[in-house]
Amino acid sequence: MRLLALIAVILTGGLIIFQTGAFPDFGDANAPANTYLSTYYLEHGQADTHAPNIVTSVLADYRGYDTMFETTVVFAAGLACFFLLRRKKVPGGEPRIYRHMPTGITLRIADGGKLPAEDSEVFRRLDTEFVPQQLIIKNTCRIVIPFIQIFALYVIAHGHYSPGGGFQGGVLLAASIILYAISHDLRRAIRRFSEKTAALMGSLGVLIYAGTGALCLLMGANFLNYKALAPLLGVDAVMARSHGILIVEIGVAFAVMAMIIWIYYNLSSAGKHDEGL
Amino acid sequence: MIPIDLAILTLVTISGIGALAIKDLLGAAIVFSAYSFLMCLAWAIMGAVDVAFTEAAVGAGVSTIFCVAAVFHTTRRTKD
Amino acid sequence: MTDLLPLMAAKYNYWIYTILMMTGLYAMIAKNNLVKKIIGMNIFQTAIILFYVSIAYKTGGTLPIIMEGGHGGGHGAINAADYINPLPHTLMLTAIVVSVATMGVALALAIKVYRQYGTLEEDDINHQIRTQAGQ
Amino acid sequence: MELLYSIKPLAAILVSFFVVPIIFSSKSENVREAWTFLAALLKFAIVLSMLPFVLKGGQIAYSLVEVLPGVAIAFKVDAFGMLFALVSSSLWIVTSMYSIGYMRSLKEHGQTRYYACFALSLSATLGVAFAGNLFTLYLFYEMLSFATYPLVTHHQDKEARSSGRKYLTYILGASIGLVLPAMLIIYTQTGTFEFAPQGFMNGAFSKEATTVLLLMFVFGFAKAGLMPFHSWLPAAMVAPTPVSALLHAVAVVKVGVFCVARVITSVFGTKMLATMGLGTIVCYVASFTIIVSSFIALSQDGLKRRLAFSTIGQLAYIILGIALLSPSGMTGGMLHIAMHAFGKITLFFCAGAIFAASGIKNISEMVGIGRRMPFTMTAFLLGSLSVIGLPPLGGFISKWHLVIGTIESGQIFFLFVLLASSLLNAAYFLPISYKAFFCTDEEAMFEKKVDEVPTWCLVPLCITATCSVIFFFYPQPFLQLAKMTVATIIGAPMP
Amino acid sequence: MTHHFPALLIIVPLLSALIVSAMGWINRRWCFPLAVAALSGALAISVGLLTQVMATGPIAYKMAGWSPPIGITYVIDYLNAPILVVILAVALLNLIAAKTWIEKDFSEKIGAYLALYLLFLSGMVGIVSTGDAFNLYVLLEIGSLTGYALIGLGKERAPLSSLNYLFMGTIGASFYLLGIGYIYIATGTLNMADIASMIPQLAESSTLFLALIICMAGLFVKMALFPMHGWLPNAYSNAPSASAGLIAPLTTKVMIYAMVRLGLTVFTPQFTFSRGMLSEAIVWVAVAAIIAGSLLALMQRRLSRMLTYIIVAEVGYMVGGFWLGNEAGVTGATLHIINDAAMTLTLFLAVSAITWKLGSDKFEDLQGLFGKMPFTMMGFVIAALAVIGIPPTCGFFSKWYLITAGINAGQWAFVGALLFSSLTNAVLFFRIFEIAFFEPFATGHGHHDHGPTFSEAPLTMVVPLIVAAISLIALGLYSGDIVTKLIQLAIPAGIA
Repeated sequence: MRLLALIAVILTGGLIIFQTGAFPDFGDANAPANTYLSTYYLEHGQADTHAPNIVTSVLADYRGYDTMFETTVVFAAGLACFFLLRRKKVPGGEPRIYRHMPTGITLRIADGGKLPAEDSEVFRRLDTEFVPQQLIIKNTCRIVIPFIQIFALYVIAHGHYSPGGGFQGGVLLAASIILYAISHDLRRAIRRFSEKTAALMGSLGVLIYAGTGALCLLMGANFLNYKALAPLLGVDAVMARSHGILIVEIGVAFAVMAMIIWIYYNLSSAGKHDEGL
Repeated sequence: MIPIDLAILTLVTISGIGALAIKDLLGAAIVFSAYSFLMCLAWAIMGAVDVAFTEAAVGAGVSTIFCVAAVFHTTRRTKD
Repeated sequence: MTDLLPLMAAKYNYWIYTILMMTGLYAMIAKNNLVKKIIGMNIFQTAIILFYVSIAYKTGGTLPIIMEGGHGGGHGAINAADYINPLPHTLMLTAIVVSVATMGVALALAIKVYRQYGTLEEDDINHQIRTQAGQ
Repeated sequence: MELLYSIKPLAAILVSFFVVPIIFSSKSENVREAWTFLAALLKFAIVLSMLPFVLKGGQIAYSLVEVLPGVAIAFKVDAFGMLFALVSSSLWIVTSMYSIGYMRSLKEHGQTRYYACFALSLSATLGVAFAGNLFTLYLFYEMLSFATYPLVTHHQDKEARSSGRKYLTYILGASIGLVLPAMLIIYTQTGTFEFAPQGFMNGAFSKEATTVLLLMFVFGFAKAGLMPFHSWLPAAMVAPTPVSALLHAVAVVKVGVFCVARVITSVFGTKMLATMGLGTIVCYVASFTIIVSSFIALSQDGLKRRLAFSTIGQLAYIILGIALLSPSGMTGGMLHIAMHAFGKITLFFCAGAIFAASGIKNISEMVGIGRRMPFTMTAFLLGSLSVIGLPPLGGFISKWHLVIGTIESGQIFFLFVLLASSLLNAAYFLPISYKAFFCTDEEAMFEKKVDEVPTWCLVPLCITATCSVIFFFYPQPFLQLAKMTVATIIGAPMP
Repeated sequence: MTHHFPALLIIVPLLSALIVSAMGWINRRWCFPLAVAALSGALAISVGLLTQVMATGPIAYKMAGWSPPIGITYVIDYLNAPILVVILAVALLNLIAAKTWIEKDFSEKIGAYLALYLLFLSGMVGIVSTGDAFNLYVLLEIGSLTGYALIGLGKERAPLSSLNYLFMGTIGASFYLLGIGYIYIATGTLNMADIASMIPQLAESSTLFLALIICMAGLFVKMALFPMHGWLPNAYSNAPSASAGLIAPLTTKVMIYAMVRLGLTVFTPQFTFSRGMLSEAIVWVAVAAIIAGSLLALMQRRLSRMLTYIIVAEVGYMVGGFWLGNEAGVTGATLHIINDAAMTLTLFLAVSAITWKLGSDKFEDLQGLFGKMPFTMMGFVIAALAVIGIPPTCGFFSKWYLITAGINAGQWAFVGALLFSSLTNAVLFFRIFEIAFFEPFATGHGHHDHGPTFSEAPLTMVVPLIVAAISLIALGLYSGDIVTKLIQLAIPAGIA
């Protein structure tokens, strides 16, 4: 099997490498790919959408429809991970470990034992695998996380002018929460950003995107044609496109953030949502 | 003189094969993270800053975390 | 040798993408461990992204972020050959997102498989399935 | 020729189709059987109402949706189709009557399914009779195969399963494996399926190709039971007797020969076959079947099995008649569809009656049964005389035409085949009646007490026996319909 | 509003998926009615589109108002309008039939399940209606990703099967993406019509030819063409019953649609069929697929597994018919997309009803089923006849065109394979009928009805099944209209 695979792979690879001879050279500005369609975007992109970053304007406007489904892919992946992994009740649950905070005594409560309340301040739940106190990590993260989040917001908002946009910003926002979950523990992250929030926020994010498109439809223009939003936003058509891009980028950020966090919750706890990494 | 992008691409190949060759899944995940990061550098050099940014956040960041999370819940051992 | 070097410089990216793609493909077909397969899958996908990004590159071009001209201006003043082709970049943003989404789902399935069979090795799993069917 | 567009043919087909859900939803047995009767009578009435027009030389056409380019589900009632429709729809009435008596007296299970499938089969049969093109013909042919399967396997035991398997393998295998490819080849070459009095092939194929296609059709319509595609028929004898009667006299085998006849006359065209000399090949196949099946019939002890082999031979008569391609031969062949139907159904009714009354299936156990069941055995005698082809019974008329046909076409060999097989027929039928009536008291296995089957069974078999006699003296409208068909085919003026 | 129908067709399932997903966290009772309403709405829209197309010809819809090739265009033409209706009808019928299953299997996750269901559907609808080659890839991934999830929560080996499906699906989709890259490198555009307009100048381009091969290879993996079919039987037979009835009829068929679309509209028939070697090789692979699928189906002892191998054979039908490259072949392949979707749906609905009642679909458990579940079995019988190819069910007609195409092309192996598979299918299904009809054997003559007692599946399962079964006959009767009024208009000039 392996040999067969190797032979097949080498043959295919050889064919493809051989074919590269017919390609335009790397970096050739006169290749058909670089002269036909892209010229329009580069020459008209800024005038059409008032966004100097042409990638953003193509992403969110010219090919905004693709991006809507790109967001939907993330949303679908989040739903899929939840659907596949999430378990509400674990059959034959493992013992849980609690620390009595005033005394520092740790308790091991076997399956079926009486458990302290979820939000009890006296008893704090610990991960089953012992993790030593991580004072430095915790405090560093506590300091760094707000900056990550501010940077993420900047990335989202500044997507018109510089690399970045809703997707990257959303991932950064998610990363900040994930960092919190890793440096502290999963339960506390979930208490701050619950599963339900993630689910609803993900829906909301895609809904912002698709809803903006549908709103254009209601205004009489084609789907996702932000020009139609001009009367609502009180700006001219080009600025309306620019604002439209921002709105959908925010939607993307919402969806991506929520979904990546949700996927992380499910993957890191194998669907139990009690103990993370 | 070797152009820097060619050098990085060579490194990408090495780390890619390395990620598949290492007989420890956690190690593979980390090498894979390096692969992603090197790839993101290559793209940045080629002028694809948006793609590079995304790859840095997603490939080197989130993907690795997912991988580590999955390995954490399964096993590190592997036969190949 | 004189011919080879320019050819290498001109096509190096395409060769590397092919090698990476085939490495990933080989891993997906021949590797025994599911997580390794998933990593291979990701390498396979990033190789294709590399291919697209290579298409977009223009020697001497700069980032596709228009610097001159302001609102409504710059029409006709922009020389498209100066900027790297933005379209493949856009497409590849989508592809990256797809790859991470696929990876998430794949890992979720791998965890489920591990939960069921207690191993990630494909031959062990097949062995278990066969013995179950044999009983 | 007059052409009338009317929904009547479709209505005649659908009457029994629509009665199926009613049968399924009927609460009581009486209601169910009343509906069956109603449908049968209605169907017969619709067919009859079309008869005068057809007899005047008209045709009734109706076409449904177009399913393939140039091919619609179309119906056309011509003289030949009318002949067959008359036979099958009239016999459905008597068969229903007989079924009631038979099934009730044997307390069979699954009677609802039985009546429903029966009705469906009749729909398919009329569909075949009224088909306006080869596609429609094939459609209803296949529908009939499936509708009769639950009937053949009615008992749902192991024997029924293996017989059913055989039945479907032969019928379906032949139709998918032979008829369908033949149709496809014809369609790709001619682009049409529309029946025409002189065929629609018009020399699109070479002689070799035509031969192969012809044989594909002749054997592919395995319901016609030509050897070697015959062995499903004896196997299908596991079915309840009314089903066998239906299979042999009304629907299945007659549909088979009808299809073969249709294909020979309206697809290939008799003139083309005659010029290519292909009729003779079919004649030889049929002759072989006639002789061999008669010999096998001689050796059978099971009454139904003997009748089955007799049927195989008689079907080959019909095909022989058509394939002689001479006017009288074709008339005889077509007429034999009707005459054999009435004769053979009588025989099967009798066999069923004997089984229902005494539980006997084998001929060797029937010595002296005429004393106990005089009416049944008299009918049996009449039926067998008709099948043998002796006057004064209907079978004589058709055989007479067949014999004339062989002389007309100058193929004397087949004359001898016919005569020899008639002798064989007599040899395997007459001893039964003889033993039933004329035996010494010591030999007799039954007392002289008359103990007939229930009236529901007895009346139908008396009716059909009487019909066989009547048709000798008054073979209309069948004879006229057959003559009209032949006239259209050979292009002669109407009689 | 009617001229926005192409966009609404996608937006309605997409938006309702979001709302259903949110409803799963707020009030679960609303999820199911919402999903049904959304699908009914989308179905109505697709019917509206079909009539619009039939009245006025193809419709192009510019997403975001940018005209092609700058923006993404949706094109509804004679080819995809009927397929859209079929897809949505299949999804709606299956959703109604799956109600009891969903409530039983996924009561806690009903919101997520239905959202995935609707997303899957919007992916499928999108693939069929898009006029942009790259957009097709994104939608392909939506369809696949949700498909993995829908399968993954099934019985027994479902997670492993789903993971294998994911690997193969990703290989297929990635190859497709690569092929699009090759097209892009040669033409510089992604719009399907725009690519087609450039093909004549690039007829000799080897890059483009490789693009064709790579794209097709990717799609072949995704449609499970033999010998890349390994993932399909496991994935489909282990899928939850509620998902199997959705994914089995749609996924492979939509991929075949994509193949037809690429071959006809993107690469144009002149280019696609220009290399005789390629076409012939693919037809031979298809022949192998048909024979292998039929033989493997014979070896199965479980109803659903048997059906999955029949799907493998059916894929061979369509691929072979299309690559014969003549008019009858393309017509047959396209018609079979519609017919096979309906047939597979009916079969899987029947299996789902049987599994619901019996808890298993192994052959030996099917005894006496005709008595127990007459209506389910009636639907099953009609679908079986359609698969065998008995008129007037729809399966006959598409097979008719395919065989005609084989005869016209002189490709007798293909004709033989089709007939062989028809006969094998007959054997396959009659084996089941016999078990369900005869066993347990009756003890002899002269007994009253004492067969298995009537115990039919719930009405929500049986009614969609019967509707689907009747549609098989209706499709058959109207196949002449479908072909002359839609499919033949969709076939571009230049096909022999």
